[in-house]
Amino acid sequence: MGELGVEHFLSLSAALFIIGMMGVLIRRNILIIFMCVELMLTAANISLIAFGWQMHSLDGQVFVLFTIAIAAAEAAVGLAIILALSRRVHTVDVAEIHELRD
Amino acid sequence: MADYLILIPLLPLVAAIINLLLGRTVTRGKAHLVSVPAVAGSWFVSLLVLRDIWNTEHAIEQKLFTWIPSGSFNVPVNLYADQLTAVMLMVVTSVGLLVHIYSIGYMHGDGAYYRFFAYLPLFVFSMLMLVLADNYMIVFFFWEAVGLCSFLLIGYYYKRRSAGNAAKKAFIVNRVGDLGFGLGVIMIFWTFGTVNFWGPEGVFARVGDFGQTTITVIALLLFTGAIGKSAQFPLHVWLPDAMEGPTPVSALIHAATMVTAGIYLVARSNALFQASTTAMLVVTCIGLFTAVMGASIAITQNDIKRIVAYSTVSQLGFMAFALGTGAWMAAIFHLMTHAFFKGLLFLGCGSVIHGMHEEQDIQKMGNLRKYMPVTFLTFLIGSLANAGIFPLAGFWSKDEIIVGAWISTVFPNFGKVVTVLAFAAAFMTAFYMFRLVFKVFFGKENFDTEHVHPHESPKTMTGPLVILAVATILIGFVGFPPEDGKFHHFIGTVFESHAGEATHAMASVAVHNDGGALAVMAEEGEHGGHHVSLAMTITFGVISSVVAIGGIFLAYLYYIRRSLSAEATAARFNGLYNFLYNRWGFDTLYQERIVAPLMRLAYFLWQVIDVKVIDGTVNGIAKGTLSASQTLRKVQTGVVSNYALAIALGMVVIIGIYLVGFSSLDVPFLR
Amino acid sequence: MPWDLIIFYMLAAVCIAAALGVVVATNPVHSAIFLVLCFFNVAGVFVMMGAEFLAVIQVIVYTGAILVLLLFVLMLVNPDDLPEFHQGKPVQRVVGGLLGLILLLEIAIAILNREVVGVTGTATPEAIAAVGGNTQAIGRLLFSDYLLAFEVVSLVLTVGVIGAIVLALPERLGEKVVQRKGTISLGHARGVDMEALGEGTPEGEAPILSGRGGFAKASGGRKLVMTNDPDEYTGA
Amino acid sequence: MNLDLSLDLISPVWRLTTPQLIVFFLALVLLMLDAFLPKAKHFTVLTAVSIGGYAAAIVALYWQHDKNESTFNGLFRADGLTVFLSLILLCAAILSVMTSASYVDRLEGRMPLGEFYVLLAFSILGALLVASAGNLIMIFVGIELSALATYVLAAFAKRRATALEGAMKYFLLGMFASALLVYGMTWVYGITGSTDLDQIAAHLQGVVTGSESRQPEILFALLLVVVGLGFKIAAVPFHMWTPDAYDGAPTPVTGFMSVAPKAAGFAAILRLLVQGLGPLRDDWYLLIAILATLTMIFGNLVAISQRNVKRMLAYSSIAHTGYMMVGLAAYNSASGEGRFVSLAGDTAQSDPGITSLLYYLFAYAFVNIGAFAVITWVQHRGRGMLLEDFAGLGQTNPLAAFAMTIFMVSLMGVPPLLGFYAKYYVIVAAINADLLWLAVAVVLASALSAYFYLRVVAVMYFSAPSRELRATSTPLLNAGIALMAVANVALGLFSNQVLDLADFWSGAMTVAQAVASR
Repeated sequence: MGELGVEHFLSLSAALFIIGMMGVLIRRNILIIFMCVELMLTAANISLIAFGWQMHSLDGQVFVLFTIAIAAAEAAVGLAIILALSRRVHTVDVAEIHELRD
Repeated sequence: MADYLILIPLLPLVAAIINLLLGRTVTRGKAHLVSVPAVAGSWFVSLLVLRDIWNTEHAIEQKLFTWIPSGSFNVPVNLYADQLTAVMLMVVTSVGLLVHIYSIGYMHGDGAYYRFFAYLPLFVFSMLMLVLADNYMIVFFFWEAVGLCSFLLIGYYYKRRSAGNAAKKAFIVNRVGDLGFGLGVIMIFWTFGTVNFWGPEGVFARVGDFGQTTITVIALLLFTGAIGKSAQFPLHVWLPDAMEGPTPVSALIHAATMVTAGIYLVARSNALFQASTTAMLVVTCIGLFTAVMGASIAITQNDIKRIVAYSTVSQLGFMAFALGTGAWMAAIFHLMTHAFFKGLLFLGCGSVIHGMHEEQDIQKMGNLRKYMPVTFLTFLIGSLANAGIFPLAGFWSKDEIIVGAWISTVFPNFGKVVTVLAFAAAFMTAFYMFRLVFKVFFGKENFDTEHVHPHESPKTMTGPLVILAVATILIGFVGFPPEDGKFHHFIGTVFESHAGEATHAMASVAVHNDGGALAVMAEEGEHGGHHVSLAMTITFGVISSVVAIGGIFLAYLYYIRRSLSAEATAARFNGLYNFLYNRWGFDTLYQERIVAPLMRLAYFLWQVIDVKVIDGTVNGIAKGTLSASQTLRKVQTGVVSNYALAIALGMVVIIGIYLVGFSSLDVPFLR
Repeated sequence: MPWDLIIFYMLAAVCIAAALGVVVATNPVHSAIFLVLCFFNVAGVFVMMGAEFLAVIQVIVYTGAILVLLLFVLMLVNPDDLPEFHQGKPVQRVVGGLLGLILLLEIAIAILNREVVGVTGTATPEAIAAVGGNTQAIGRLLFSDYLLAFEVVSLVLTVGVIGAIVLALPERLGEKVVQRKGTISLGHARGVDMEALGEGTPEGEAPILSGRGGFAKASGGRKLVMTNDPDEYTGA
Repeated sequence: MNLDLSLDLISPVWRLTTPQLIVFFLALVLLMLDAFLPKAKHFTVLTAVSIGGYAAAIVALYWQHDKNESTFNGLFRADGLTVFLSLILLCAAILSVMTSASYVDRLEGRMPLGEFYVLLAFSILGALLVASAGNLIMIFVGIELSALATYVLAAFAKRRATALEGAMKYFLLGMFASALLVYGMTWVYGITGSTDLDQIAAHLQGVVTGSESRQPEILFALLLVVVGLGFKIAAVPFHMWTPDAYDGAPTPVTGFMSVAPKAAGFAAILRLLVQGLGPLRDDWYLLIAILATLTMIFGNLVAISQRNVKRMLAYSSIAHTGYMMVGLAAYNSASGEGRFVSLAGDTAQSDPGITSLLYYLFAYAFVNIGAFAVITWVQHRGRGMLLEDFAGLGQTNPLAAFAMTIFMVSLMGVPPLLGFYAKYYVIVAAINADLLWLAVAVVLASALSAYFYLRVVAVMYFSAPSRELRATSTPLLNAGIALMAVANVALGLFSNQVLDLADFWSGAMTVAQAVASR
């Protein structure tokens, strides 16, 4: 690992991805789960740019642009859902929101 | 050109659907306003078809779509109308239309009026599809469909126990025949690799490519279906019982159309039958036996509809042995004339029953000509036609059948025997028909004149009677002069072309079999059937007239002049009488020898095998399934983290398995 | 050790630490701040790979827009509604952690054994410089090759706006004031605890859903608010 | 794609995108109408415009039907798959409008109809774009457009906590799965260097030929994609959002959700897994087959113990995903015998597996939306959606009960209804592909399903009605139900015609592969 290579970036990406995934699995606050998903998306973005960097291709960067834009749109909708839900059930704890089950 | 062909079956289908769906709410008592125009339209289009075929002498085709396409087995749903089909179309739609009109009056005020007017066009639809189909699979499908409609209509008065039983009997007995037919279709597919009738790859064109045994088996299996549907011995028992249905149904289904499906099937498959003498022999024997047996039973019965029903069985026997002796055209001719006069007779019966307030026993009638003159006159015409009196429809066709048997080249000597027995049956036919007429319309009133006031039926009922009577008088002349009429020229091409195709096949067979008869027949086939001298025609015409008049005269002696006593004769030949009265004991035989043991077996299976073994297993499985279901639903905890966990777990496990199992990885601690 | 490597390790270390902070922080506001920190570092990593434009976007969109939005929602949600962290469910945490580790192993295998590399493109640093830099190059791609996708993303954002308005817009004013009462069977999933319409329980008996507390375990100790009044489900 | 140093803007062939453009303008028109039209006219005008728009798009499909071209630099493909999936989606859209109009307008506290139609149109548009995508980025963007609109639709009854709860679960897990999908696509990009599906296929073909085992990074990319897409189509074990989201959403939306996003998911699978990663077929078919079996059995098994008909149908829709995946697993097997279709000059052999999957999707749209429509119908009349609420429907409302019977029996797969043919073709495809055990699994799972489908029928006909239904006028809904019931019978008979259409795609794909290998 003498030189800065694509593996470095991929490893960073993998680390962030897994931390994000673990956050989704462990945390109970919807908002934090949401943040963790954003973390996972960012991790994917790092990978995309890293691959593009290695292959001298800009497609990855364009892809990232779209990912970010879509993440923004999803944030708007998702937060609206969370807001409306928290008004109704007065909690953002996923462990308490299980009216629909079985 | 022929895109209107679809209209023929479509119109009744639409009517049936409308009445089925909206009957209870919208059409109700006005259901006939939907069905009658639909069938009339269908009749009109059939007329157009007939005209076109008549003019062009070419079959009409309409491709619809392919049903279940998969691999080599695909069933095209195409409509195909040649001369034979055109005749069948006319018969079905004409009689169907008249029966529809008749039913307006007959079924008036019935609680489920709309249901009747839904089933009836549904039946017409199925029957039309049956005759229009161009392959065995579709024929089989609608064969079952007409059976189902018949079942529904026989059991129409489903609250009456006997109606339910009769429907069940018809259904079960027909299953036996259908089983044979179904096997036949499967065997055709095996042998020919197709179920289509026409074309160079079709069944009929390639009959000669296969051995005679195979063809014989196929033909016999097909004929099994015909035995069931056309009420031939030994599966005839359902037809008289089917009279439990409303009378218009009896006229339409159990006299004019559905029961002739078997005859139609054999005629349609004439290429197959012509290639097998054995099959022809079987058809002849069974037809002949049925004709004699049906006529003899009819002599002793007292239920008006039952008599006509056994007459139908007998006449179907006539058609069958005509087919068997190679008199194809005569059979179809008789099919057509019979449809009209037997339809007329049944509708007449219905009129009588209607006028007599649901009385069906002829012992309790008499002198009805005074009360219902129209019914009497038309019924008389029908009876004369059935008896075969010149110049009514029945005369021409029956005469032709008998001549056909006499000159039959299929079995030269046996043909003579057939002719003699056919005369016997014709004699009995005349006798029982006029026994019926004399007992019902002549003599003195045998009913309680105080309470029963017979009346003429409404116009919607007598109208069809009159039309049918006129048709009965006139229809025979399409076959005039005998053997060489317009009808024969028209329909002859159907059998001619196949005869031609079959000829080569048979010629080769004939060499091996040293079968002179076959060769002769094949030669005949090239010229389109029999050639009969005028003298022979006249001779047979005279003989059969004498026979018929003799039968009528005997009936006259018994029931009008009473110079002979029916009771005395019955007492004298007690055994024979009882034998006939009990319908040759078939019903009892079947009940005791087949139904009862089957019931015992079924009871055993039900009590021991089913309840103890199968139910136990099934219940066990069901219980296991339910508890598995109850357990598994708990997986759905409702907590979103758990769901994410499931996804992640699934992902990790799948990736793990793949990396370990399928990758080119050479990491020591993983391998 | 070359400088770029040292810078990378620094950025990566902060990044991972901040990400862990997001996951373990008790207070969600702290989590959000950790996330901002993480994203800033990611932007730095982007710069290292020559994606200057995206680095800027990362900062503006993520930290500028999304996280502000997130913090707004955090503020709007009643602090009492936030669950405390480290409260039960240890199994979930163990399993989650374990899965993470296994996945890490799997990704590591994929990264370290990586042999198949895609075809090399023409976007060498020199080519990009010739166009006028990273931003120029991406712009050109975006408005030529990826025009359709670009247009569609604008629709995605439109849907986001519409959806947010539809969902987050408060309903009629009365709803906030009037204490909600009555539950409803129509449209309700289980329909067990709900009385039928029209012949329902007298109003006094209907459980008054006020704020929180009281209502059994089905809602996790909280009250489930279904509707203002029964009629709003039936359009009466 | 290579970086073009000169700035030359592309000149796309707009005429190829006509149906998609129509839906796009439909959404905009609806948005405008919603804002400027007087409230009283909303129901009639918006509904009419929606149905008209989708119908126009279906008509416009006709001019696309024999094309096999791409435009927008390969981002947009107009081929057999585009046409067939667009047909399914647009039919589903029309049926959804018919079934949901009165529900949205009247029940659950009068939801805003205009926004509902707009979101529906955007969801359909997203799915249409996935169906016509020729690029990873388009697949992702299209899926997200469709999903985003569907999240909002699922939460549309925002006065009801359960609706929001279901939507929240759908949203969170959807994003989670999207992250997995993007990560997978990242790796696909990493190992091929392109986001264009044909180039991906070509590159993979080169890598795959001649090697028995796979590099781990290829497997990794493949499996992440499968997981991400498996979520979208609700395959076990990625299905768990389905029952809750379906249960919570307003009933007509559930009907829509069970068809359109699922079709979009399968479109993405067909584009990405079959077209792009097709060379890896030997790696993924077994996985798909096993997941299909799990999905069928799990869905049907759990559906048995449901008393809520809506939730039962949610589980049943999981099971149907399994049946569809059987068709996918049968893709491109050596022994399969397809039919030859001619397409834009090229004669190609269609793939029975893919054809059966497409046919199933088509059939499923008409059956499932119909089943949910009957539940909607019952809800309009003041009842819930428990089994008991259907009691005695056969006596009180024979037509509705009859329609429901048709849908249940069709879902069960009884001839001669549409559902039977769908299952039949899938089974035939599986047998052709030497996956006999899978065919047996389909049959067993179907047998299992008879229990709960027939229970609905039994309850409708053999239980006494517990309560009078309220009289409500829902002509549009009634027409929709009637339409679907008739279609169930009629389209079954004309299955061959539909199958021919479906064959176009399979044919188109083999053409594409031939081009790629040239």
